[in-house]
Amino acid sequence: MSDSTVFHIIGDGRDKPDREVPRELGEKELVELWRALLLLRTFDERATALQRQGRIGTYALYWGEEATQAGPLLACEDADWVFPSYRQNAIGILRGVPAATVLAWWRGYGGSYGFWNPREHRVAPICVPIATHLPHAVGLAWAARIRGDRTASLAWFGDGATSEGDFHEALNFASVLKTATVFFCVNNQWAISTPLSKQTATATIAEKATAYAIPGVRVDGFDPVACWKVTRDALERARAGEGPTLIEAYCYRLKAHGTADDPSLYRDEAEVERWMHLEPLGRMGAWLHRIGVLDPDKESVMRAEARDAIAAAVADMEALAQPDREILFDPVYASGRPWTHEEALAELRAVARPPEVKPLGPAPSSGAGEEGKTQ
Amino acid sequence: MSDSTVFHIIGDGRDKPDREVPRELGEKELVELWRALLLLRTFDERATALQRQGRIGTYALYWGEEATQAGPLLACEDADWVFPSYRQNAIGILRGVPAATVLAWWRGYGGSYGFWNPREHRVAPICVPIATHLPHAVGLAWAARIRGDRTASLAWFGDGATSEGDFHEALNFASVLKTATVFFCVNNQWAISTPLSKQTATATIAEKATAYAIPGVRVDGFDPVACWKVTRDALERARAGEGPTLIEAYCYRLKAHGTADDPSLYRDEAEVERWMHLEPLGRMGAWLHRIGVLDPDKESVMRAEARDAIAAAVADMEALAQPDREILFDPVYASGRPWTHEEALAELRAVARPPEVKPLGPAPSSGAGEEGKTQ
Amino acid sequence: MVEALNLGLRQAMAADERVVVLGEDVAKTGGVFRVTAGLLDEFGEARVVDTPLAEAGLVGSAIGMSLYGLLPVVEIQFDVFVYPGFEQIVVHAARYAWRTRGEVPASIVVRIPYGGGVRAPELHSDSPEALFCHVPGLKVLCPATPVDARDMMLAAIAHPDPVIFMEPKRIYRAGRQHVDDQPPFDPRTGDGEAWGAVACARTARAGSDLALITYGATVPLCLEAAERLSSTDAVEAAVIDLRALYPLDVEAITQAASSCGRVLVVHEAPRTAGLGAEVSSLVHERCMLDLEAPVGRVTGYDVPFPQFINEDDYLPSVERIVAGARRVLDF
Amino acid sequence: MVEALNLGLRQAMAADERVVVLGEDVAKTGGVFRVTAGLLDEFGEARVVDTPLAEAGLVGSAIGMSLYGLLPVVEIQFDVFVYPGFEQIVVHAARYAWRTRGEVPASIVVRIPYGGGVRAPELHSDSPEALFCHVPGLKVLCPATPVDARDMMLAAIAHPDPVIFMEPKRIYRAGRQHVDDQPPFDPRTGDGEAWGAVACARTARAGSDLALITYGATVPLCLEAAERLSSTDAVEAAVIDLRALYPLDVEAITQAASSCGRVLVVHEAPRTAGLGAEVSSLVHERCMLDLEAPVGRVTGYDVPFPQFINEDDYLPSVERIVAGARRVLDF
Ligand SMILES: Cc1ncc(C[n+]2csc(CCOP(=O)(O)OP(=O)(O)O)c2C)c(N)n1
Ligand SMILES: Cc1ncc(C[n+]2csc(CCOP(=O)(O)OP(=O)(O)O)c2C)c(N)n1
Ligand SMILES: [Mg+2]
Ligand SMILES: [Mg+2]
Repeated sequence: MSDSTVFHIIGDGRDKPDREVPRELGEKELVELWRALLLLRTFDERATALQRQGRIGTYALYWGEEATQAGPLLACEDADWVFPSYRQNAIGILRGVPAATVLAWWRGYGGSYGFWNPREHRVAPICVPIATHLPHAVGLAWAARIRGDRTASLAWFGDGATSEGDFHEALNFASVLKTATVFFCVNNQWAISTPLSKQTATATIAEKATAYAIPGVRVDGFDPVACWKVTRDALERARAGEGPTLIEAYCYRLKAHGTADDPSLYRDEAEVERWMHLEPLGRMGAWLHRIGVLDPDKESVMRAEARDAIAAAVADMEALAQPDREILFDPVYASGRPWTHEEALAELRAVARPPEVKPLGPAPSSGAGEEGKTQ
Repeated sequence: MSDSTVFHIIGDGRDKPDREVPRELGEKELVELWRALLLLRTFDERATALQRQGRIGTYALYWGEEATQAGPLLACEDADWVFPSYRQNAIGILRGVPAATVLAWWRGYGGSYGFWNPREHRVAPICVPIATHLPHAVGLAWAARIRGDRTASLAWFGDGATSEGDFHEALNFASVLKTATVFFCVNNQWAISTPLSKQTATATIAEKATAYAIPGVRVDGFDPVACWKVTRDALERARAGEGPTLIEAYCYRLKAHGTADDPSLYRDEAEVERWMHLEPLGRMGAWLHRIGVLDPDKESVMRAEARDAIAAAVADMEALAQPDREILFDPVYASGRPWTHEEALAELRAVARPPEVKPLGPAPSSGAGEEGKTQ
Repeated sequence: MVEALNLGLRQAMAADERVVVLGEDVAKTGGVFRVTAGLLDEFGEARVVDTPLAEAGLVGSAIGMSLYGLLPVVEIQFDVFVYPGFEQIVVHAARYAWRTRGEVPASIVVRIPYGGGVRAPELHSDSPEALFCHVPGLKVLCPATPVDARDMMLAAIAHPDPVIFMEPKRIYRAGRQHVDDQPPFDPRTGDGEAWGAVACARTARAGSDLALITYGATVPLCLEAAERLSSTDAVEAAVIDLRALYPLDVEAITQAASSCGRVLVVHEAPRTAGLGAEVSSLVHERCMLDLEAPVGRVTGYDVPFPQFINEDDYLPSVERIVAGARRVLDF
Repeated sequence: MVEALNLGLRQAMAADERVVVLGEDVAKTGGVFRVTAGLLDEFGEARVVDTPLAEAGLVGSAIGMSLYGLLPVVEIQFDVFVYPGFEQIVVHAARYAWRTRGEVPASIVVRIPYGGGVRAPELHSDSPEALFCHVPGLKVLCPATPVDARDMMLAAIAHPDPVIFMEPKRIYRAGRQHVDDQPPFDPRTGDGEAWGAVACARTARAGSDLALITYGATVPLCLEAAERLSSTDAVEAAVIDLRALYPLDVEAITQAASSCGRVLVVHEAPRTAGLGAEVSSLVHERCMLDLEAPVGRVTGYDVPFPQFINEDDYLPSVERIVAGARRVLDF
């Protein structure tokens, strides 16, 4: 598990010692970072519970990957754009996207209920088709360069995503055009049931950077401070016009792929246990206590704040009425409804509305149920 | 031009000395190799002339790249499959595909006139969409492994092809599954008007092999013997179950991209001159004379044989009648014609046949002419 | 239907060792829908393979395998994820026979669990079948019952041409039906016969007043709508399950249209340039004089498949089908 | 037409610095068809870029650029080569507005030189337009004259939604026509107005006996066929140039159909599930009672585009159009 090529700062209480904290991170920043972890964790646990209760649909949990999300996000400038996959589905809440909006997305809401305006938050919509958002991150940073702005872009994706052609095309474009893009790969060593060894012949993801003559960096994906640091360095490099960086956040998927997934079918839960102690919230929390930045009172206050924030979001989500069915047509085109939509609306209005959809599980006519849903 | 990382055997008469000939290559094999070069060269020059005379359509010449074709092909066992791109369009003639069939393809003939049965020659159809044939080569070798055969596969592609997602997906599949596949990249440093520097940020193509944990080999693409040798080594490795190899044949595109292309629009012909002396036919010929394997008489006999063979092929091609128009439907489906084809045939037969198509240039109604054709 | 598909795969693999199964998560877990469950244990990891996550590589390798003589069955995990492999299907699989004088078709089956109605997250519910029907060189099948699912799977694998096998995930677990253990024909040799038996339309319900022409997940809905029309409107609607989407069973379509004089086509995919348009055109071209009303279409709307809380507003429902039928009947 | 397209691009780039041109070989050489010739010199290498050889990366980066507020125009070198970028177009470009509450559409133009008739090598002659018309979220345009080519280019670039711009390469250099130097509207603000002016059908020839409905490269052929019918059959055929393939101009289509009573749809793409099927369905659904014959279709056959020595056997010809028209007239 320990690997000298993997950069870390927070010790693991075993063979990894604590390392020096980056200058730029004062107490305030460290607390903010932990607050972000806490918020993401609280969201994830709540969302997972909501799914079990049938109050949202299939959910892609990220429990244990918070460091790979909060670290890079806080390392970005506010003007930088981030491109999440389904796994970073809640990243927007660190950029002002209402948590209720993200929950609504999982509850099956679209339009202004489940989507946001990316320009408002510099957060792209959650990307479901693997690796297909990477070229978007490249194009955005490329455009910023054309406009003479210092804006950079960051895209998250998994180890499995590195097998897709879009991963390759995006990194190649970025390296040739020297776009200010950070490719942040969360190597949790699993793509649903497919282990890293069946995904790539390389020992690491970072070494794939060689194919693009860009730096490949390995970082402890359970260490939020280390994730912050390598991302900040990559962004500085990018802004200096030196081009993109591929970051491999080495970690392990501690939970199921999604609520529809049963890992016992394909992996040994004992292996999971070997990684569990690295879980970032506890790890950074203990460290913050160690270095005297956090104390029990402060922690419980922060935990309460996070709980309340997410509880309020859940309430907001549940307060949402089922969207009017005409939402189907609004807005497919920014330029307004073509006649095909007007006609469709007439057909739609001519029949009574079907009974309200409950997020829980399968549709009446269906049997597909919870399994058979990835993200 | 000279680069120590680029493997060569035949000296260039300047800074590259002659190196020792591989054991496996006796006089007979060397003569066979040169004969193959000569046949390919003769075909290419003849085809280019035919296009100028309007006797075939747009043609993708490969003048100067014969070493990257004959070398690897002769390094293969007869049972190995090869997957050419349009650039290796005539490779089949070294495997028993009639040269007239290849010429007919360029003349716009399909069916049994312009295509062949790949299983008969272990030569896949000419692939036009860049890099899309690479996964086929992987699947073929994979299938051979499943069947317990020692059959390997070899695919040719260009430097530009390395930017496509299919290149990446194919190399990744091959490396994970350890298929017996040789990826032979002809780095002629141009993709139509796009120079290598705008295609990739790496200095070489070979180093991209790192992303798949497979060997990347650089070879002098103007040296047929060196191309033979590195391919043979890669094939042995592949058969031993050690997986694929990426070979970069470093050379230079000495002619236009195709007969529709005008390089003066984008490159300095002076640069071309600097590479011209490496042209493989002359280079290997001089070397064979140097080492006493070839003499003027033998050479002129061989040249005459090649000329006659291609002349006969041209005659065969020109003897071809325009295929019956019903060839359109034969055979789209191996299982026979669906009713849609029967009905289409009725419509087709109901009108007089349009005037015969002459390969030369544009259709009457068109003006697109020769330009605007790649392969 | 999942069990029936699984049975078809098992019977094909048992009968012919050239059959291999490839896809993302098909081996160890047996696929996210469990269609390939148990195959790994029964046939081993050489023939049932979890591949890297790349659809072009997946379909492309299958084409290469078929070149060598294997019969690969590829699973696309969900409809939308077929698009990265689209080029390999429409350029290569569709044209291999044509580019090899008909001697070396790409004998692959591409399984695509498709469509909505299962409360899936965004981008898991497309119905892309019409795209494949527009591309010459492909065959497209779509079962609506467990028995057809098994028989079609066997037929598709035995068939020499590339088959796009659309699996309506909404009825994956609906409509239980006994599927007997004996394959209906010898999977190794059954091609023509087997194909003929399933690559044709099926009359799912007889009727003489109106023909409901559909396929896949909307077949049960049309049957329900037909019952409703029978009881409330005293109209007997025939329900034609197309089963083969390319080539379409034009005889069955025109026969039903001519005998009923009124036709409604139903599918889940968007309307414009969907299969409904093709069926409608075929009927008008051939049966104009027998028609008492223009062919109607009840389809998905021309919008992206919605988030699931609104999917029932998008999907053709029994109500929409009945309403569409009445428009045709009242013309 | 090439010069007109080039003029449209130049005028759009001069008027709005957000407009950028990306593609394979578009800058230094000005594209294999020279549509982008001179743009590099005039607007510099930041705005006119030769990209690496990868269509998904190309279309995908353009989408990212539009997110940031640029207006990218992407060139696909030839029809068949759009397929590797298909996923980016149908999943992302088509759905960006929908996934961002309509606030951030993918404002890109994807130029696709398409179709046959230019004696091109294998796999350079597809007509994929129907595939894009079946995907909600895209707009599809296709000019048939130089003036339309210029005006549509300006309109497409000004339009907020993603536009698939089909360029009929067969008439790239045919049908010379004067295109005046003044843009017909202010390229920066002309959206609605400009769009309305070109995203509607055009009556290329008036006639009352039969409506020939077509687009792109088959427009001149239909005009020729109409002249032939006029002189030999004393039949006056209207020729409707659709120009907008999605959304179709249903008023113009139904108006022509109702007034003529007979309709023939003509296109080069394969027949099944092509645009002809959609036009035919629309006409029958709306004008059944005005029709004296079923709508006819003269299209490419359901086969891969042939090698060029046989392409004239495949392509709709004046003869085939006239024959098809007579079938409709003699019904
Ligand atoms: C193009 C595409 N193919 C298949 C899928 C189905 N799918 C969803 S998640 C997943 C595994 C992704 O693994 P990885 O990239 O490692 O990300 P992780 O889930 O581990 O975060 C797959 C195959 C998809 N979403 N998109
Ligand atoms: C998918 C695809 N995109 C674009 C093209 C058009 N095209 C034909 S050849 C070519 C350049 C290929 O360069 P390279 O891979 O270096 O091979 P070379 O021509 O130098 O042998 C391009 C862009 C194509 N054939 N296929
Ligand atoms: Mg993973
Ligand atoms: Mg090249």
